[in-house]
Amino acid sequence: MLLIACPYCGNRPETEFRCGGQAHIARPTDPGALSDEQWAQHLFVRSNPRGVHAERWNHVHGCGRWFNARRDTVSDRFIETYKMGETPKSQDSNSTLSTSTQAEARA
Amino acid sequence: MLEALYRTARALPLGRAPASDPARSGIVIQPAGAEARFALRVRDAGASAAGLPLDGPINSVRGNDRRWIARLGPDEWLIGSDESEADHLPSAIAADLGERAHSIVDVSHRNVGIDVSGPLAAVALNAGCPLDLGDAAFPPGSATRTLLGKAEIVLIRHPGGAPRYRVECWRSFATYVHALLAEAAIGAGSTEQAVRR
Amino acid sequence: MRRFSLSSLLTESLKGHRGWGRQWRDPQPKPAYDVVIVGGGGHGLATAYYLATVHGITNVAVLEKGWIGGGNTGRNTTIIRSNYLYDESAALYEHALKLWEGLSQELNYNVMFSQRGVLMLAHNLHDVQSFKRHVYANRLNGIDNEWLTKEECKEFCPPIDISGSLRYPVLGGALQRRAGTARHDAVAWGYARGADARGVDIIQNCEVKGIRRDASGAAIGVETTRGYIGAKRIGVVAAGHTSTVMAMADVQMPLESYPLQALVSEPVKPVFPCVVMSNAVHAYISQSDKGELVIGAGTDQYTSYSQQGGLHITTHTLDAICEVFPQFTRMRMLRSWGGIVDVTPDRSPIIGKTPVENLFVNCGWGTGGFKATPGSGHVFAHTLATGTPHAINAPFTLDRFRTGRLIDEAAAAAVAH
Amino acid sequence: MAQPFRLSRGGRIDRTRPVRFTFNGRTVEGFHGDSVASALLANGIHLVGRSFKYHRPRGILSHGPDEPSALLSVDRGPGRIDPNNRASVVEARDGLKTLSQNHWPSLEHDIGAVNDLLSPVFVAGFYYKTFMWPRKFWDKVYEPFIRAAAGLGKAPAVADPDRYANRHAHCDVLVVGAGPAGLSAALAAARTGKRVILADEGPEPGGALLHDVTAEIDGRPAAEWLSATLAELDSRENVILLPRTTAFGYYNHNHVALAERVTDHLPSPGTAPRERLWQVRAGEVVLAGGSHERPLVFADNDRPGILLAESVRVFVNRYGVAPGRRIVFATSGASAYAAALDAKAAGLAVTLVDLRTESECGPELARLKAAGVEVLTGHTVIGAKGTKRVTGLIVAPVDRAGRCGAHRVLECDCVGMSGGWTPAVHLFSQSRGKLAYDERLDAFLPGTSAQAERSAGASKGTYDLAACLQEGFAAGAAAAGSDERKSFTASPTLTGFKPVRAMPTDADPTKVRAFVDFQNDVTAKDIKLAVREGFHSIEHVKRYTTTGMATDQGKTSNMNALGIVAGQLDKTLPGVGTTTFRPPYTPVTFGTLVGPARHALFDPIRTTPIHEWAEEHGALFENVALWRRAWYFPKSGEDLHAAVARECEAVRKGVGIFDASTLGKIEVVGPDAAEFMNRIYVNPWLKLEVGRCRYGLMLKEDGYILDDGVVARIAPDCFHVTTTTGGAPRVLAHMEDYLQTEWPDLKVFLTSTTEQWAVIALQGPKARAVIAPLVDGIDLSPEAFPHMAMRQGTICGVPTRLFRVSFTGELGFEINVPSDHARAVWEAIWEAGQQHGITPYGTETMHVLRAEKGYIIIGQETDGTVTPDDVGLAGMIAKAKKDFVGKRSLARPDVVATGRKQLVGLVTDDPKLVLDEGAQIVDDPAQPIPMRMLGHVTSSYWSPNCGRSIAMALVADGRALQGGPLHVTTPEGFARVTVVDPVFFDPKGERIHA
Repeated sequence: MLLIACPYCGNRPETEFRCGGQAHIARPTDPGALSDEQWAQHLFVRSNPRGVHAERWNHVHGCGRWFNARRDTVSDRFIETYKMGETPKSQDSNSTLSTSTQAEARA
Repeated sequence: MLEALYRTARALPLGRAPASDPARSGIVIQPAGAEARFALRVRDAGASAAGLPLDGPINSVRGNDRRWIARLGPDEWLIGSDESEADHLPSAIAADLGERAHSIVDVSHRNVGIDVSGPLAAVALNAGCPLDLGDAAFPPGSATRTLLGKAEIVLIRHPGGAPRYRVECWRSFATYVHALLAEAAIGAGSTEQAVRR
Repeated sequence: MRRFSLSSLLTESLKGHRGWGRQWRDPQPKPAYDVVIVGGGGHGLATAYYLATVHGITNVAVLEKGWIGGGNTGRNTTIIRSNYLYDESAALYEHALKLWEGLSQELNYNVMFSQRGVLMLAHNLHDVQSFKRHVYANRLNGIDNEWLTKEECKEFCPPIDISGSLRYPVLGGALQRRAGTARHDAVAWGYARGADARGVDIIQNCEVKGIRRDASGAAIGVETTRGYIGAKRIGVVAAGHTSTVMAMADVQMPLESYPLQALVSEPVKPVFPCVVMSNAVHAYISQSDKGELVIGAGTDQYTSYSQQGGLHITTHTLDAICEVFPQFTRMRMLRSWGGIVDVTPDRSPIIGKTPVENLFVNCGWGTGGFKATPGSGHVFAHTLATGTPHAINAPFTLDRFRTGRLIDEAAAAAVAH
Repeated sequence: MAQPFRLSRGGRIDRTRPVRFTFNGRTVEGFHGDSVASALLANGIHLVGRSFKYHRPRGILSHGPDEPSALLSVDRGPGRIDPNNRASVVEARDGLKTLSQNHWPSLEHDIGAVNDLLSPVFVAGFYYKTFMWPRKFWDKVYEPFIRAAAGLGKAPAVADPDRYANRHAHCDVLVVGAGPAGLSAALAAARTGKRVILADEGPEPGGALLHDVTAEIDGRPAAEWLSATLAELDSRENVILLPRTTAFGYYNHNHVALAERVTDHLPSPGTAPRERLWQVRAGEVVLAGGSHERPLVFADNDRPGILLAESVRVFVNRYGVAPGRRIVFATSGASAYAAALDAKAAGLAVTLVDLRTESECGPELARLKAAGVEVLTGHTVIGAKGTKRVTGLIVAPVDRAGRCGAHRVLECDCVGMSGGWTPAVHLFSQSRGKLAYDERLDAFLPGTSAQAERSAGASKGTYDLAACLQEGFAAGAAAAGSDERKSFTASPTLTGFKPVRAMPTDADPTKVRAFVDFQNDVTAKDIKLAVREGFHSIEHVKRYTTTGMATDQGKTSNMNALGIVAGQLDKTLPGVGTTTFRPPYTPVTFGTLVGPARHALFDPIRTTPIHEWAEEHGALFENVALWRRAWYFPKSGEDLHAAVARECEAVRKGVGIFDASTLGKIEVVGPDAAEFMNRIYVNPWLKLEVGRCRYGLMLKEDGYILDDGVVARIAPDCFHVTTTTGGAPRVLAHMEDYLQTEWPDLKVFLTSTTEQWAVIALQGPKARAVIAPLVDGIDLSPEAFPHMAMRQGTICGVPTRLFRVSFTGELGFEINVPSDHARAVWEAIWEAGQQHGITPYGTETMHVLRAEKGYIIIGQETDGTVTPDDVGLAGMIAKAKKDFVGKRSLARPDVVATGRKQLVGLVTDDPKLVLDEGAQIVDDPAQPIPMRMLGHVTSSYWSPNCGRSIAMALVADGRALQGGPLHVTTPEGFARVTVVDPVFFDPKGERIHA
């Protein structure tokens, strides 16, 4: 069970949250203007990276807020969580492979 | 006759069960009586409304047993009060909030309260609640939405030294939550025996 | 290939089993192959096997970054069935099931395919309707699947509690008698041995790091930890790692990779005669030949490449198992593990061409890939050999997400009133 | 004589408290503090089980959780029988019944032992090579035979009367293992005032200190240090000390799972839970789980009476039991000398055989010789004598090249063997830490950490007592954020060993059966065979031979197996790889993991305020999501069919009352509420008047129907939204997601009011007459209160939102009242309705009535792949809206293509035939299989009001097939049907406006 730092409530157990998949996929302002290909891209195609992943979480059994997180999908370590509309502080590129361990991060 | 019924005879799902200590371990579980509750939502709330503070930190509760306000999120509060306040409180809040967009919804009948107290109350709650209920992480005056087993609850720790908690859940989950707490009390009692050998 | 048989086994037993050779070679990669298959799991190895046996294409390499069968092939709960609702899925899984029925003999390797039956329990009226829909559809597709009353369920699988005192009482079930389980590792090894004997190079500890393309954009080979390997055609069969491999050819996939956990109990004497699946409480269970109860459930909620999930998934799975089988609370969990499953938006696989010339993909099997292994390999071999899909995998295109022709078995079983 | 092998003194057992239990029916006497294993040994019982595959006689190998062989069924009373308990960890207590396993007819005489004779055939992986002919025999003959032979004990057959508990806990420092390193760590951490949990799997904390009777710490006996340390920990409020508690799983983000055995050791469990799962979220973890001793691999090393050397020491020192009178220790390292010294001191005859040459030995050699023990250095073990009990050990001198000299048989009744030590890195590995091979210690040690943890003591390869204490203290302090260090003095520990994979032998290697995995009967020969066959990865070897896959998960066997593979391949150990350790460390009961989540606590049973009334009036219930809803109300003698027919007619002819409280409700409030509704639903909302209702339909972004429900506009900025019962949480989440993440600019707030409002549906021509006397403040006349209107007033003095809506096609009201008043209002209506023949009805009748009108049910007519047009609701889509959720997907090529399945009605040729829901539809039943299926029946009922069966179906291009014949599957074959409009009753819809 992950420990997730809700930007509003602090560290909370994963069971209080619902994961909403890849973050920063804005709904097109005019879906009707998109080709089928572009619409399918928006709806279905996901980066699914092995490494740092920006994803959405909802603290559904807590404050109810949606927020974004950057997590390493290899170590499952969270690098950062941030409120909707904010930009992340961490600057690793999305393709970066694993990061420092929790133990190193603590040091 | 019918008017009288409205005022006095709320049929609470747990009845008006007396306090119980199922494991005789000092954990007292008591369904709360009929209360009024409101879900308040407002952005940029300001300092207070109808005398209720809106500037407390998220996950804190202010007030007393007769009138409390728990901030559950950045723009969300759960307000509890004596039933006698039920009629005028929403309008008083609305008046104070003025033009600010907000929502006050009566959820008095949606929510059911269960009070849990006693030295091992936190141990019993931790049978189903995954939060750190230690004094540092969840001091008196804390309040949050969380889980108890497979039910969502709002957990409030009343101000004051003695461990007193209020568990609020939705009406149809009350039987489950109450039963889980009773089961947990049995388990919690034996914990301390085991620890103390 | 040294043939396996009782007589060869007895002969060897007199000689201390010194005569058995390697079941597959450990070759150095050649500079180029007709077909390179990325991923040495069951599906990839089966693909190679059928390329060799059906299409006569033996200049084939299977590249595996670890050890063959070490991914989802060796981590699943080995359930095999074909009682799917939609024609497209039913055809695919039935094709596989028919191949399973002769697989041990075909491969000369006992994969222990055990047709002990898969019973899906109905716990509410919606389940009943949904299962009957399956039963009727299967009948018209020539696939065995029958509706059992709860009493018949109990007779078929005595450990089931049909007393009605359960939180979700058993109302009946759908039984596919030809369904069952197999020995997962043996499937990988059997295909590897069969493919190897026909000239396929199975290259372990060889990780693909890049896909080389020519000026036209067509794929022409792979960069690996053991050097560059040219290929006329490349088939990516990398399960949870498909997105990563396809990204090397700049193809983004409609896939997400999730941890999927499973567990076994300590071995006990035969107590559980079949496979039982329960969607309402969400768990499935069978007993292996060794005597372990094999138990699985759903994925964790977040994508991960860690092959590790949360304890709460395990506890919820066991909650469900012990609700239907309350006598098992004193059994013990012996081992748990996780796989990485690649899931498409409609939870059906993608088998076929990609936007990149000469690059083909077979992925998106989600939580149900093991059962399809022979069929998947068979139709993918056809696709790689001919450049066009087999009739059975033709509907499972990447393009369906654009056109909206989804094949969504799970949505068809959606619960709501 | 009772307990003939009990030593006259020593041990931590309480000789004043005898206990009696049975083993295979025979009474065994021991003392309080005994394990079942020690009590059996005290009585000279060594043969306690049969092995998995060859049914070889097996005894007790170990004193701890790594025991692979001595597995017993334990019977604690009715329903409390469970298999595969390690005799070494079950505490002896009065009344216990223990049974050996995996034999027939008896432990002494086991027919299955014939397998041992066939062992030349039954080698690793033999089953992959045979049992293939004839094909049919696999299911019918071979597999049943294999299954019957496999397995160990018998699964419990009846439900378990014990309860299980769960506890989430948080601490700053979790210490795993209460041996010297763990105790020292806990002490250091506790003194900082941080919250500490110290868990140990044994009944008594202390680890090796419990049997290292000669050790001294800081100048006093180790036992004194132990009791002082425990006293200090016990006195601290900030410390939770958990004996009998195994840390079995190390999950993400320092989530560590512990299994506490609470009552199994007690004579009577009372009401307390049997076991408790501790889910600990720790700031830091100190792993001090010790190490496991390796057996030596030589011929017949599995004979009863052959134990691990340290286990012999434990039985002698901690339990006061002699595992034999004449003990031969066989070793390649120093620690067995300590065991030999203690056995000698206990008055037992001792010989020691060491593979190492004299020059390879340390000070232990001189010490043992000085004690008068014969030591044979430079000797190998060729094999063991005896079958059900070891009677002698065959040894021989061996030179550097591995050549063996003359054999000598050392007669004995017990062997203590030691092939060195393996640190218990299981939890470290589970935490995803990277292991590093240490050649000097011949072990994988914790390398790079992945989580906030550190190891100390033997689990890190530190075997010296003083070093363990120091390392533990430093680890505990550091974990608590302190840099305090402490130095200890202690008697030096005898450490160091020479790694040996299989003992050198001059025997024919094809005949030697030297066991590596004792439980799964995997021999060195099997491992070599696997390597010859090309299984070179250790994972392949494990899977092919099953080594390390038994209930001990390879604790005693893994390093030996790895070493043999490395030797065969001429690789280093890390070159072959090590396996990744997975939870659990030792087996954990399902009950522990389930905790209290059984029966009513498995999933909440949600009921409405009317539930008890329905129960009192004979309702039967169905499960819908977590809810339990009244299904139908049979009168005496009625079945479902009769009851529903009666209920259906009652509604159409008079009035019916139905509990619709489970419908989801959401209060949508804010100045932008109408705009929000416009974006979420396919319908238009801006112009809906206050006090009016509209049936709304919402899609997922993929264009498929998500949910539906009636929505009332309460105020310009307030909507009362209803959803389906099962869809309520989903719809609220869907709305919140869009509101927060896509349209944060909209000023809208959502509040679930599902349970604030109970809903009493009153349906039928007499509905108005029933409520008229009860309602105040609302003009109920059709003109003032038309269909699809909502009014607020009171009913029975209770405030209500009164909806004039209908899911039956009749005049109807849905009376929303605050839940705590619902039953009173319901009963008042019930009373008032008596004169009108009011009839309660359940969900089944609700389904029939709406089907008569062709109304869809989400999840029945729709299934997640259905668009509004598919169910004939395209007309609801607001044409003027540029966008709403799901709109774009409705324009995809395959969504607008012909051939999609469309909602139609079906009537059977035989009006009495009720089709199966889920039945498939074809145009030509004579076509060959596989048939082309056109669709399926979504709803099907006997309609008493139509006097015939009716059905709804989704059929490819079905609307164009109106009037045409189709064929529908039945259990026996096919039934002919005609396609009709799906409105079967009152097609003009006049009744609803009454």
